Amino acid sequence: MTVRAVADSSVGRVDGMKTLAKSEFETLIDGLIDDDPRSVVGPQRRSGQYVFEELDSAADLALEYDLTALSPKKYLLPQYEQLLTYERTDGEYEMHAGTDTEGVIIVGVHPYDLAAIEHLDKVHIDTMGDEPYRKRREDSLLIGLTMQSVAPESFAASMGAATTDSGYDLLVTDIGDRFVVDIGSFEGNELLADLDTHSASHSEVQEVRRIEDDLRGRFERELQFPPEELPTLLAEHYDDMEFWESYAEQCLSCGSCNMVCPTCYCFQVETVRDLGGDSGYQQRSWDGCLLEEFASVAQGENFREEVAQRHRHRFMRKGLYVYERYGDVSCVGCGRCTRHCVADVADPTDVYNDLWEATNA
Amino acid sequence: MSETIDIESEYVTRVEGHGNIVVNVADGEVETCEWQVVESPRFFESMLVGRDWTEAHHVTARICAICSISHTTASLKATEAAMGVDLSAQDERLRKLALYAETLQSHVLHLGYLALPDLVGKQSVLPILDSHEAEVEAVVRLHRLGNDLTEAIAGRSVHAQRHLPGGFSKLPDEDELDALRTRLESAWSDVELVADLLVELSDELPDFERETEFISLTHPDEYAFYDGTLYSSDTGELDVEDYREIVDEVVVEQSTAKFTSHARESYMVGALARLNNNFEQLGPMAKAVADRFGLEPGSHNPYLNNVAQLVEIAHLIETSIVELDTLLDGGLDPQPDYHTPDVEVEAGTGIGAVEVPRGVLFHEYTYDEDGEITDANCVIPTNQNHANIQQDMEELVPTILDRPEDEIELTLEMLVRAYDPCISCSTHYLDVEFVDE
Amino acid sequence: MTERPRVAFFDFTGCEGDQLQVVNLEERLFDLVEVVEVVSFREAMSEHSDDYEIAFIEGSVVTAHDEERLAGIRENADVVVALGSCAAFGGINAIRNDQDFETVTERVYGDDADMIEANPEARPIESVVEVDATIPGCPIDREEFVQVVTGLIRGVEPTLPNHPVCVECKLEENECAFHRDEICLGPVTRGGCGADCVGEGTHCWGCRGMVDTPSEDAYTAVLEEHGLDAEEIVEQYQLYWGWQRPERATQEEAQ
Amino acid sequence: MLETTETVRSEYEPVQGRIAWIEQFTDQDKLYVISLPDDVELDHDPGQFVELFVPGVGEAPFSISSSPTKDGPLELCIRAVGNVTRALDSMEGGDPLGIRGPYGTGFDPEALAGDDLLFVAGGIGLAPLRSMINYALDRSGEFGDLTTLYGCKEPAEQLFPEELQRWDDSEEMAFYETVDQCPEDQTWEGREGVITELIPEAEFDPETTTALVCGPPVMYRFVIESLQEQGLADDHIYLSLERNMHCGRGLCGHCQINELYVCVDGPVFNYPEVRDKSEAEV
Ligand SMILES: Cc1cc2nc3c(=O)[nH]c(=O)nc-3n(C[C@H](O)[C@H](O)[C@H](O)COP(=O)(O)OP(=O)(O)OC[C@H]3O[C@@H](n4cnc5c(N)ncnc54)[C@H](O)[C@@H]3O)c2cc1C
Ligand code: SF4
Ligand code: SF4
Ligand code: SF4
Repeated sequence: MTVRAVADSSVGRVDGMKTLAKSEFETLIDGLIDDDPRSVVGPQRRSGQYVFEELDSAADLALEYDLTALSPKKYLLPQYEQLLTYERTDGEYEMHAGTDTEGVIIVGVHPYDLAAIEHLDKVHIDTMGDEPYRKRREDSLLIGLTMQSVAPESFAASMGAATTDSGYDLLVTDIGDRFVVDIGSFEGNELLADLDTHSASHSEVQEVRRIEDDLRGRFERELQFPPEELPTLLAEHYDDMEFWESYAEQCLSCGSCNMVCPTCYCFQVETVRDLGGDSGYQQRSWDGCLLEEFASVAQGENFREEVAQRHRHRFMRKGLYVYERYGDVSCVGCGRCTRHCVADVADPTDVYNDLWEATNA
Repeated sequence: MSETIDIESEYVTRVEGHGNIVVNVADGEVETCEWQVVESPRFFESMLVGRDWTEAHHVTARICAICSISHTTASLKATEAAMGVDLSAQDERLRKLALYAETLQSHVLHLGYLALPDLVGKQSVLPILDSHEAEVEAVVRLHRLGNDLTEAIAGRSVHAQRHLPGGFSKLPDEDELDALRTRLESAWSDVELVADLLVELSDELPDFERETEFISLTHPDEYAFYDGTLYSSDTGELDVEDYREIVDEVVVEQSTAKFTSHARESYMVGALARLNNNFEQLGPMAKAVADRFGLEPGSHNPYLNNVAQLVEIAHLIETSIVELDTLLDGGLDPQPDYHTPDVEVEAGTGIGAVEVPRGVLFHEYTYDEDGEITDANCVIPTNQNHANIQQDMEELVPTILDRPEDEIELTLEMLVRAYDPCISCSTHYLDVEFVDE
Repeated sequence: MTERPRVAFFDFTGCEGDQLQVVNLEERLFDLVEVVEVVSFREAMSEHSDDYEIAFIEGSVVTAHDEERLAGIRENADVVVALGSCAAFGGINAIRNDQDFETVTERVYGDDADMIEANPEARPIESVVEVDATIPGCPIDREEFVQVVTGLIRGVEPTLPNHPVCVECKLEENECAFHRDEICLGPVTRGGCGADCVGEGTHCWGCRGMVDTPSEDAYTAVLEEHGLDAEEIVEQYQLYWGWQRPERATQEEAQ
Repeated sequence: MLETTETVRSEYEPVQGRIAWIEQFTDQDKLYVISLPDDVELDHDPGQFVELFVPGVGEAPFSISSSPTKDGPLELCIRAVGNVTRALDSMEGGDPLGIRGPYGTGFDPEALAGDDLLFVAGGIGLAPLRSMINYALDRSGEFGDLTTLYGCKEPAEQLFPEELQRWDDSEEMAFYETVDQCPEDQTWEGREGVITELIPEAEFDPETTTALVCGPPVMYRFVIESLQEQGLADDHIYLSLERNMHCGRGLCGHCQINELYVCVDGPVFNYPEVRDKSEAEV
């Protein structure tokens, strides 16, 4: 039942593409809102920013968005989640894993967020096995969207995540008066069954390609070197504490960069007790390696006491540590950390380019 | 009958500290009879000096939690008056509703949690649960209703978050308001339950009268809470601008809270004062409740303040429903999230006068051209009632000397509590001590 | 801790909003008294006993009399919990700590200022007695209170969250105050409130006190970047931290 | 992995175990003997750990102190330092709690087969090593010479006193013990001084010996230096490390040392794996 996209020739990129009228797309989404038991969410405007939120109607979709506050990760690995409930009756404990694992239909996911989810899948399903994540993910549908606007903080093109050909059930590209839809999975194909679609013409496919090519040139920020060089570059600078301290001096240790990152998945677990005393639950919630106590143990030892160590850890984790474990550089270049860092020291392109210059100057 | 009585009650008061009842009777003669307020001063008026116009309401909310919305409201009105800021009709309505909701909460708390146990002869609301479960549940429901309505508008019931000079940072959710309207409608049966019980217990209220002056706001169009001119039952309408002369604050030996006086040695503010001054403007349900107790304008028994609160509870529910209807009719005018109302900062002085649960409250600030406070004055209803409590005690004590000591003690405590001088003073922890000489 | 510990509430100088938050548990207040035995709680009852295990203390210490009373409570209680920001670190009361005390009393009491007995500074209870646990907040969060109470019953020492408000603010997807050209104390304020004030459309005022190790220099730089001058920056810090911040500075110097 | 005969449980769902009995060693340290349901098998390697859940309080990782060579209930030696551990401290025989695991990479008896083993245990660090020590004693034929060095702060902090006595008496293993110092109100006939002082004294052949080390964070650097001075090659040193853990399963991130997750790649590491990582603090 896994709906993650696979490079399957039967739904291959070119001949799998369909076009449909924008109104047909709205019909699809409204139909899902009305009929599907799962909730349907998508990017919407909320005051000065965009957020993924439950949709009342397809008309509320803000497909022109550049970057949402949080990524759709929050539907697969929620900010707060009951991991385990317990209840005591007559001296015996009933302990049950959380059951709130229903999937979600996520509409309008940009390629960099799709890439982030692919990475999370690799960790949580393929490698370590996280049941709650797996259940939600397998029960979810991802309707991707080719970016229409580019956030000034974003550098997804540098990370190879401005466009994608995997990780979605459907991927929608606005070519003016119509959408071209690429089908990424069997479930995605099913969605289109009752709609009025046509096979995309050669010129329509060309138009999608042109939009994608054009998109890659629209990023204001970039990495000055290919991301494959990152792991080596970072490894070389592990002990360059002067460098890390220069950034850490301005860092608030606030953890915002961790919280907004679509590929961060660290968490903490704490007990929430009912007032009655005999029942409660273990709650898991997002945690961040920039926070002071992240690596401290009971008798006071803190293995990353200095801000500089924590700052280094974040960048190393994105560009080196995760790569060593999973073969992925785990930054997709969305730019959220840059946007949300009040002190303006979280921008990966700043840090990585500085390191690059230090090495190659 | 005891020839010698020495009552020294030490207890904590709110707003500005501790209060004691001291009664000393030797050979049947009253030697001392004092309502002492020996407080831990908070110095809010000084704390405000130098603070920014955007913070005054945040700081003054912390004068008292039970009426924090009230302080916030008076504070904002003072700032708005000083800077000439107008409030939209919608925002004014929301301000009123939040104030009504808090007053509802406060009255229910006072009546249900604090006064009721006296009348039932219990120490707290908990044991009453056994004998009067339905009534206590009604009290809790009404209390929660007040809090939920405040929360819906202010963000939080203790120390509002959305109130700002010139408006609100965020609008309430219309569905939530609608649901609250329904709950207000169905609150009548709860009010009835409480009223039935209070009628049944009304004989327990001491029968004591002393003529005094009642001061409150009054408004031509409505039973005044949010706005109005000052009115004295002795001298008629007064100008809010002259509030300093009216409240004529003095520091007295026995008290670190200021005492006030106007036409006579003391005056009373609060639910009973409002009811006496503005009775005709009460809603029909409220009047019906008043009728059940025979409460009419010109009631001079301070113990009836509790009954006046119940009448106001009924009025607040009625009037909140009307305000909600007006608000919801056609929907709220939208405003952006994280709204910061336009305020042009200018130097000036402004007064905010508001009727709050315990009576009329004044905040007055002077701002410099940077919008920083250079001078602040807050006159709190509890302080205005201190002198009246003192006068009541002086007249009451000689008439009850023939009673057992614990009864004198209870009667005096109940008097203090009747005024609801901020929750802490009116609770039961009034350790009245009798020492035989 | 016994099965159903005896609990007392006390108030010092403050607005009593924290005790009110306990009353505002509404129906759950009746659940609370099932799990603890409340022996003293002025806001709701007249019984009082000096025999208790847990003392919840609200408000700051402002007079010599406060100090004495507090010491007495400490002697009676096994566990002393500072309830709310005034008790925990001085809170709003400490705004005046940097004002000249004579001026302070004169402003409020005029010619009669000398009749007033009070300390020149408002202080938290930890400046007088040892404190076992702290529930900060102005007012406290009801749920946090429930967790502390149920924890104490289970022998759990309440741990104060030590992450800044920004963490929860991000989780709630609020729009950052700094993006709206407002000033926010969130980056150096102790979280645990759900960034509620930002969620309600304003910014963090600092009511839960500072995190253990605030990055003060970095934060001051941020404020300067947003156009505040030195005096305005101090004023931001003074709203709730009039006692806490100088105290922290002294402690740091001592180290 | 803890498997019941029922259907597969979520990894985060513990099974209910019960404290069979408790043995108190010091003011702070106790041995908890925990029985699991009949249909549950804990199939562990020495050096692995479990996540122990005290309902209403929380969960924490603890090394399995009993040897897999020994059937019967599971043994954990736990020091009361925080909430979970203090809650345990106030529990009694018969009390229920939750267990999941075993987790992590422990010592690999097969890889160690034939080696002389030198155990270096500081304080509560004896808890994880004890599993391997007893394994080696029970299967002494599989290994070469066995030596155990144990140090604690003061006599009153000694763990497993009876067992230590047996080791001391044992022909099969050399045993050396020290206390940092002996306060005046205690008696101690043995030696005083830090554990590193035992290393030059112990007789072992650096060529054929593998050292297994566990103790407080400050201990590692000194012990390693001392072992190196005795000529032990880096890859002949194994360390069991402690870190903050919230899941025990390579996800929560708290235990990370660079790319390593202590909970899955460790807690037992061959020294070269962590040698160049400054945050490993070894
Ligand atoms: C692999 C491993 C094996 C261990 N084996 C033993 C053992 O055999 N005997 C023993 O006494 N101790 C052992 N410990 C240490 C033990 O886990 C801690 O003492 C325990 O977590 C403290 O929890 P607490 O709730 O009592 O402390 P608190 O101070 O109340 O809580 C500490 C906080 O840090 C978190 N935390 C998570 N992991 C740790 C950690 N490792 N150390 C400290 N805090 C942590 C807790 O979740 C909690 O939030 C081991 C640790 C690890 C990692
Ligand atoms: S880098 Fe920025 S967002 Fe991250 S912790 Fe530091 S100040 Fe906060
Ligand atoms: S590190 Fe920053 S840019 Fe990279 S994926 Fe995370 S939030 Fe986006
Ligand atoms: S609004 Fe305040 S608390 Fe929220 S992220 Fe911004 S600085 Fe932090």
